[in-house]
Amino acid sequence: MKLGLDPAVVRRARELAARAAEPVIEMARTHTTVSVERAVLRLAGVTGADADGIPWVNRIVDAVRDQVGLEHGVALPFFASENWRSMKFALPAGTERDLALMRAREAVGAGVARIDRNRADRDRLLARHGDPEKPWIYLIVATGDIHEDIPQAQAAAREGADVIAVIRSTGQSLLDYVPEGATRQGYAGTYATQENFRLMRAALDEVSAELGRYVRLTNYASGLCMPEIAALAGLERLDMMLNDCMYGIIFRDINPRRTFVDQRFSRQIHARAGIVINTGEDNYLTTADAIDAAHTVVASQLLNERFGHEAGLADAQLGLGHAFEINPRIPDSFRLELAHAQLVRELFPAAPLKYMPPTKHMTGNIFAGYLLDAFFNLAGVMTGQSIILIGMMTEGIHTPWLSDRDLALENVRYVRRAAGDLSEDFTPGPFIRERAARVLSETVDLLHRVADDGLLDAIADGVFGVTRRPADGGRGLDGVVEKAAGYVNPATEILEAAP
Amino acid sequence: MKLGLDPAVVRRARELAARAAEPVIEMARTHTTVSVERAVLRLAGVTGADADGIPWVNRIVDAVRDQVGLEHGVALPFFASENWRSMKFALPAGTERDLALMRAREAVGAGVARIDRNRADRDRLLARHGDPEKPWIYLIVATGDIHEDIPQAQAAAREGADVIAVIRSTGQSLLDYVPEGATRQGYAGTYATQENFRLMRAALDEVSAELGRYVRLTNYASGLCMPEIAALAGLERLDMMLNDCMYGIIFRDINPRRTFVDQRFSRQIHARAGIVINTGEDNYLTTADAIDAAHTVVASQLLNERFGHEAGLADAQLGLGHAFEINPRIPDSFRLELAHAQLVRELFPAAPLKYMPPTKHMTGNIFAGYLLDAFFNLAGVMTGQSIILIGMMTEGIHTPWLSDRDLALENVRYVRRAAGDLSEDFTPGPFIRERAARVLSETVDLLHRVADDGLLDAIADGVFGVTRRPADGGRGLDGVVEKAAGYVNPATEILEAAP
Amino acid sequence: MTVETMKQIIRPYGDTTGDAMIQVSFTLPVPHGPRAELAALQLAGKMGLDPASVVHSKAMGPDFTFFIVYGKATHLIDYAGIEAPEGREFELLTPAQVNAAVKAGLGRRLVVVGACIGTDAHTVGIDAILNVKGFAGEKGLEYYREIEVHNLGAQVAVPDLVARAKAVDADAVLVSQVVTQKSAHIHNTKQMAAAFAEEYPTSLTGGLGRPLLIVGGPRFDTVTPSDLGVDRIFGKGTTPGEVASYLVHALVRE
Amino acid sequence: MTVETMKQIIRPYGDTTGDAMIQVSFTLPVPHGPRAELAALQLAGKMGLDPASVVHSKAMGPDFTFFIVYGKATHLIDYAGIEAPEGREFELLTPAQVNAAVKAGLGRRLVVVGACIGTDAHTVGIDAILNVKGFAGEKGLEYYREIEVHNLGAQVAVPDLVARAKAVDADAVLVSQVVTQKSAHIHNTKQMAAAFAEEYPTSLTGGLGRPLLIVGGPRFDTVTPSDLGVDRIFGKGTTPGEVASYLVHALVRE
Ligand code: B12
Ligand code: B12
Ligand SMILES: Cc1ncc(COP(=O)(O)O)c(C=O)c1O
Ligand SMILES: Cc1ncc(COP(=O)(O)O)c(C=O)c1O
Repeated sequence: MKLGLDPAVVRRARELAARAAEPVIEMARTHTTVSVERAVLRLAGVTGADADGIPWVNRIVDAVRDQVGLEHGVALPFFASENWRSMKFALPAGTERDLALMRAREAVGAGVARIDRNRADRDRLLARHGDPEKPWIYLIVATGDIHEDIPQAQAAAREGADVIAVIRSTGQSLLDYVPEGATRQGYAGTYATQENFRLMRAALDEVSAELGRYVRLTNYASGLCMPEIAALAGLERLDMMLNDCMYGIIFRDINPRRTFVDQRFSRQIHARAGIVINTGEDNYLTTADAIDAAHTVVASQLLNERFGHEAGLADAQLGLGHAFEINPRIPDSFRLELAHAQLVRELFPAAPLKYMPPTKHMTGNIFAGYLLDAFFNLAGVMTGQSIILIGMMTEGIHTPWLSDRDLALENVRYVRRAAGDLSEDFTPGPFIRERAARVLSETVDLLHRVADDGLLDAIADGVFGVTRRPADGGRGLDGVVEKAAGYVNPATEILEAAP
Repeated sequence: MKLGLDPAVVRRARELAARAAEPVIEMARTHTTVSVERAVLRLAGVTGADADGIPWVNRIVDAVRDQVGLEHGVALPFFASENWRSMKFALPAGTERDLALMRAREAVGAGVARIDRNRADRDRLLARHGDPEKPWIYLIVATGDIHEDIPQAQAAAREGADVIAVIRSTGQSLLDYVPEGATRQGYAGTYATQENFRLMRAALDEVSAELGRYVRLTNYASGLCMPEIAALAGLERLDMMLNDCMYGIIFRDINPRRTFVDQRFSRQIHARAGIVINTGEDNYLTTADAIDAAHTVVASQLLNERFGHEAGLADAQLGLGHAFEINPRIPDSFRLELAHAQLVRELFPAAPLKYMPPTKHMTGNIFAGYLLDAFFNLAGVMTGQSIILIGMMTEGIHTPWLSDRDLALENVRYVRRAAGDLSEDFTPGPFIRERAARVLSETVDLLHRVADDGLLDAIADGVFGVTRRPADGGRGLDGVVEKAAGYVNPATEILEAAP
Repeated sequence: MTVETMKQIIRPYGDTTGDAMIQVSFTLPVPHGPRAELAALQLAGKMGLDPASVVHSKAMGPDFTFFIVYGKATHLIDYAGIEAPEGREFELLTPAQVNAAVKAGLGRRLVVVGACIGTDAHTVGIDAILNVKGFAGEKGLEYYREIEVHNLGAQVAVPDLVARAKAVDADAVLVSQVVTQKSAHIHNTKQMAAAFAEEYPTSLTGGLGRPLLIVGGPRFDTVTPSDLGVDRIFGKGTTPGEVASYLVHALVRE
Repeated sequence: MTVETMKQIIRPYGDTTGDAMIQVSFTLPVPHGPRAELAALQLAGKMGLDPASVVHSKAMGPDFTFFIVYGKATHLIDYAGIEAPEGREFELLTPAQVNAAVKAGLGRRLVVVGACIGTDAHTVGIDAILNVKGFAGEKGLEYYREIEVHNLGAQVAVPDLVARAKAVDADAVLVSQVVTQKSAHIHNTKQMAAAFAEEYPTSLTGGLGRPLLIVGGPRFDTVTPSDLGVDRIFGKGTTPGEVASYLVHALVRE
């Protein structure tokens, strides 16, 4: 604890975050969404798609919604149906209801059991192959073609990556369904599908064994299908997932209510699966200024923490995101970055923080880019970050090439080797300490306002990422349904039961 | 004083250095060399060359040596001669001697007065244009053609260089004469000539006025003509000179006695001219290992300091050299560099230390090179170095291109701007403190041995730069002459008189 | 030195006039080794580097090798033959001048519709042009009293864009494309242009029968407006004032 | 993936097979601006990059501009046609084998003279080959009982080298050249070879009438031994064992 933060101020910040989150949590408890219901079906083992490629889970949920309404959940009508392919559903009652409920619990229980097995498998593989030391090196693969991604991911792992993220195709987050099967046609990323998850996890298991080091796999539980993708991640043993309480609202114009309901359910699954979530505060700094908006990052992290805890995530699963995005032309930019990064480190000592490299101020000058990435790597090791996403010198130009990634890894390897323990010699002076204290106090002020005005209003006001998102705007609101009295969700039942 | 060095050990190191230097100083006092004598003539205003390009000073000294012997100095025979172009010389006696002595003192006095005027001019220009803040950025120009060098030097100054060094043509250090005139035909560097000095200083004066920042000029008072080049530097208002008590011995196989005599005289001139010398310890680490030989650097710095002080140099003129040359594959290499750099900084708090970039471990990988140079720049600012030679990403390939220099300056500018005051947050921990203490104690041990065995024997043993140089080997020994009782050198007289 | 720059024929400059030295890096899909180096030199040779030197090569896994090559370019550049691209084809106006011109010329507000189309969600660029906040110290088009801005935001489908443009009777449609992987920006822009052509079959050109089509983004430097079927491309560093001035030039003064 | 590498025709690889993308940087001696960018693109075009994009350009003073360009190389590399350069033309021997071969084959110690010639003072490379300490874990030639080494050090004039080689009746002369600016290494080596040719006018080749001439240094990759008039070139990373083995191959086994 190098910054000498005032514990009373820190406590106050957490109280305010809890107060701001409370009404939204209440809303999330009392509502469901089409994607939550589809996720329940996926956990219950419903897979595949119709001839047009529309997943059965979508067909079913839409039919239930039309014929029964979703306010009771999809589970009872679905499990009451003798032949769901007929797409005729009704709400069961009496013993029929009891039977359906039993079946539903059994089927979903089997899915959750598979998630539990995956978690145990992960623990076993970690024990066998070894868990890499922190900071973990996190690398992105984004060819759009799962069969090009695989060798690139394996190559990256061999070169030292501890975590592989497969970026999604642009636009997937706005699809209200999860595509099926292995895919080879994404734009600037590869579709997140159950089959792609499976293929990549298998490829990384292979390379983990080869390297004697467990290589983690990450994808995005984000966008309109956040709950379903979380379920698929649990079922296919992904290890981390990008999952934020507000990213979809701000950066994808997804409806706020939809997002808050979806994120709660998805986090309950992540909690059970032992998946580390990665939040998206780094993104704020791509639209807002990294100095002016530093406190919005911290405020959002406290909110993400609160929502995460409420959904059952342990501190060790809270990969809170932040980023090295201060304009490099600003005097003392590096020391300001150290102040921000150290502040986050000290506020969340047990969280596996995810630290993002410069993107906004990366230009076509690849040499300047390589340099800035090196200082990012240095800030990462000096402030003890947990997960370091590796910056690419070509960030301002194109999605990473094979050689960009290789050079980026050489960069981080040098920095870790040469200066890995420099934190031993890092004792923040007054400049850094004062900056950190100031960001913290601005955070408290902001959370105060948010708690008073309500989080939804703050979002509508453009507090986060300088983007205004009214509570009733954006995509997917029509997929939100208030739960009825008899609402049944066997997944939440299991997930909310004492473990 | 962050390392907590033991002052008693530091004192001991200085005592030992003085003891080791003493016999050599005595030798330098009692001997002269052909180049010292030629320097006297240059100070007295003898310029130009014969039809074959042999400088008149060489012709004269050789003739005096043949006809009279050099043990009395060149001044008396020369100023006794009515027409020196006849190249007939004799040792004057009686009133003839008095007359010659008077003329010699007058002529050399005029030369020294010009040096004094230049020093005053420099002070005036520094006051007018402004003296850049430390660390000064030191850049090399090396096209071989003074007329290509000039625009490149001006461009470098405009991009932020505070010091311009014009690298000499390979081989010049072994020439026992200084070429004449403007030259356009060097290999990997441009000849050091009086005219080239003049042209470049004028060009930099021009750009200094344009920039409102005095841009310093550096060259090499090194090699067989060290004293003469020192004189020319004083006469043409160069600001710094590479000048080492042992570099020529180790790296150019110049005879040790010759070097020690020459360096003393050249330093007396530098002292008078207000020129900052730059010593060459960095070079040791190009042949020796930077960790194993760290203490040889410090030992040599203490010797250079002692020799410098004895010759009249103030602390502020002792640009002791050291370098960032630890193998980047070694764990903790950067922290070891910090330990070494901080040690030197604390041992010589008033010296304008010159810190040299990585060269030995620079390869054809220009990205890795750019990265290593950035960490060098960072070590420089973190440990408060005074003069930072800017590393080139293409060090492993070719002499710097225009764009290499430009990119290198962007690199150092970023580091200074982003992390210039990081030393405020740098508090060496046990690892760095222990390493520094260890290097210091090894230095004391080594100086002990050198003081006991004699410096010349230590050099013969390969103590510095792992190169063995016997006291009677190497080039130029035949240019060393023991002074006779009536030896006269009007330059030393003036320079050694109380200022 | 400026005489230098008037020379007809130029070559790259390493550290001496005429040395023609340049740097290249690339990956070849072959295992590291002497044969790979020969392949790299063959490529360098075909690129006209002679002599060329592989200064760095590194295996990236068993099947790829990364190279850094330095060499002398044998090509000459005919600098005299390169015309300075005509600057802007239009005059730069202040916001007041733009407003006055629109008022005088159109007698109503000029209507623009902006969007990131396709799956592109990079709105920072289009927002820089449209939002009041603006870019590089200039206010965006929303700030102009005589311009009516409809900013549809990110990931707008082409049919939605066309419909909206029709609905508000747009004078100009401003589209941003930042993602270029697999030439997404080109495909999306062409698709957009085709949709407008279909929707306004009798139009002559932008402003004559259909809205003016403007596209912008950082990596359109390999194509021309006619390649894409649009009226104008704006690249890196565009400011709102330039766009407003162009709108006046294309829609009002003509 | 290894099927990949057997392909006949290959192209550079950015992030997809066949994308042929490469990176280039260079300086042009022209002022920064749009005209300079066109000149850069002209050069890229002549190098066969199509399309090419200037991703960075920066004024370096009033008369120069630095560029970074990315583009698609239109050239194909005939990888099948590139023969793996024959490895070493000689067998690698251990020091003991070398000693035995010299003893048996010559019946006396093999004499080598080494030097950095011209004004070159970079002795680290030749010392790595000659000094006992050696290089990369291998001992240098001084360590070989049956090799007699005369290391003349730095900045040796060619006439001195020739004289010394004659005086000690050298079997081989080992010369190092590290400075390459203005092709110093090439000039110096040729001059050296010419001097030996003159001194031994009736010699047939290295070992037959004159000492074997060996040159080494990090940047001889653009020339062949016959270009220089020497018998063998050794490049970056050469180890003493390779040189000793070659000496046996060329002087003893033949
Ligand atoms: C900010 C950013 C984001 C933000 C976007 C937030 C937002 N609301 O816009 C977030 C974090 C959400 C994001 C996400 C992604 N991004 Co992004 N992102 C960037 C980044 C860092 C900066 C882009 C930017 O804002 N530039 C500043 C603006 C002002 O510049 P500009 O867009 O060029 O606009 C100017 C001109 O071009 C022109 N202009 C632009 N549009 C228009 C339109 C008109 C009509 C006119 C007249 C002028 C005009 O005027 C503007 C002002 O001068 C770049 C990397 C970089 N350093 O460039 C990557 C980058 C653009 N992203 C990229 C990618 C791939 C993605 C992702 C797919 C995956 C990822 N890497 O995270 C996702 C998904 C996005 C999607 N679906 O489209 C790639 C694109 C690669 C390529 N060439 O195809 C880049 C280059 C990064 C990289 N190297 O991989 N990203
Ligand atoms: C060490 C060094 C010095 C030391 C030399 C000390 C010494 N006693 O050798 C000092 C500090 C004195 C020095 C001075 C200068 N140097 Co210097 N120096 C270097 C440096 C950093 C490393 C060279 C080295 O030792 N490599 C390690 C050895 C083991 O590798 P090697 O020489 O390639 O040798 C191997 C093979 O090539 C081969 N080999 C080599 N010779 C031979 C001979 C035979 C017979 C055989 C079989 C094999 C063989 O086997 C060796 C082992 O594998 C390089 C930069 C770099 N990173 O490469 C610059 C570099 C070589 N120097 C350079 C220059 C210009 C100079 C100076 C002129 C100016 C300056 N920049 O300081 C001066 C003057 C030198 C002179 N008169 O020659 C330039 C040359 C540029 C060019 N391509 O023309 C370089 C590339 C730096 C640069 N980018 O400017 N230098
Ligand atoms: C939380 C989160 N979700 C998702 C994404 C990726 O964007 P998309 O929604 O287009 O997949 C990011 C990108 O950084 C993110 O931080
Ligand atoms: C003290 C000193 N003199 C001279 C030189 C340059 O070498 P040369 O003697 O070849 O000019 C150096 C190089 O670093 C040096 O440190």
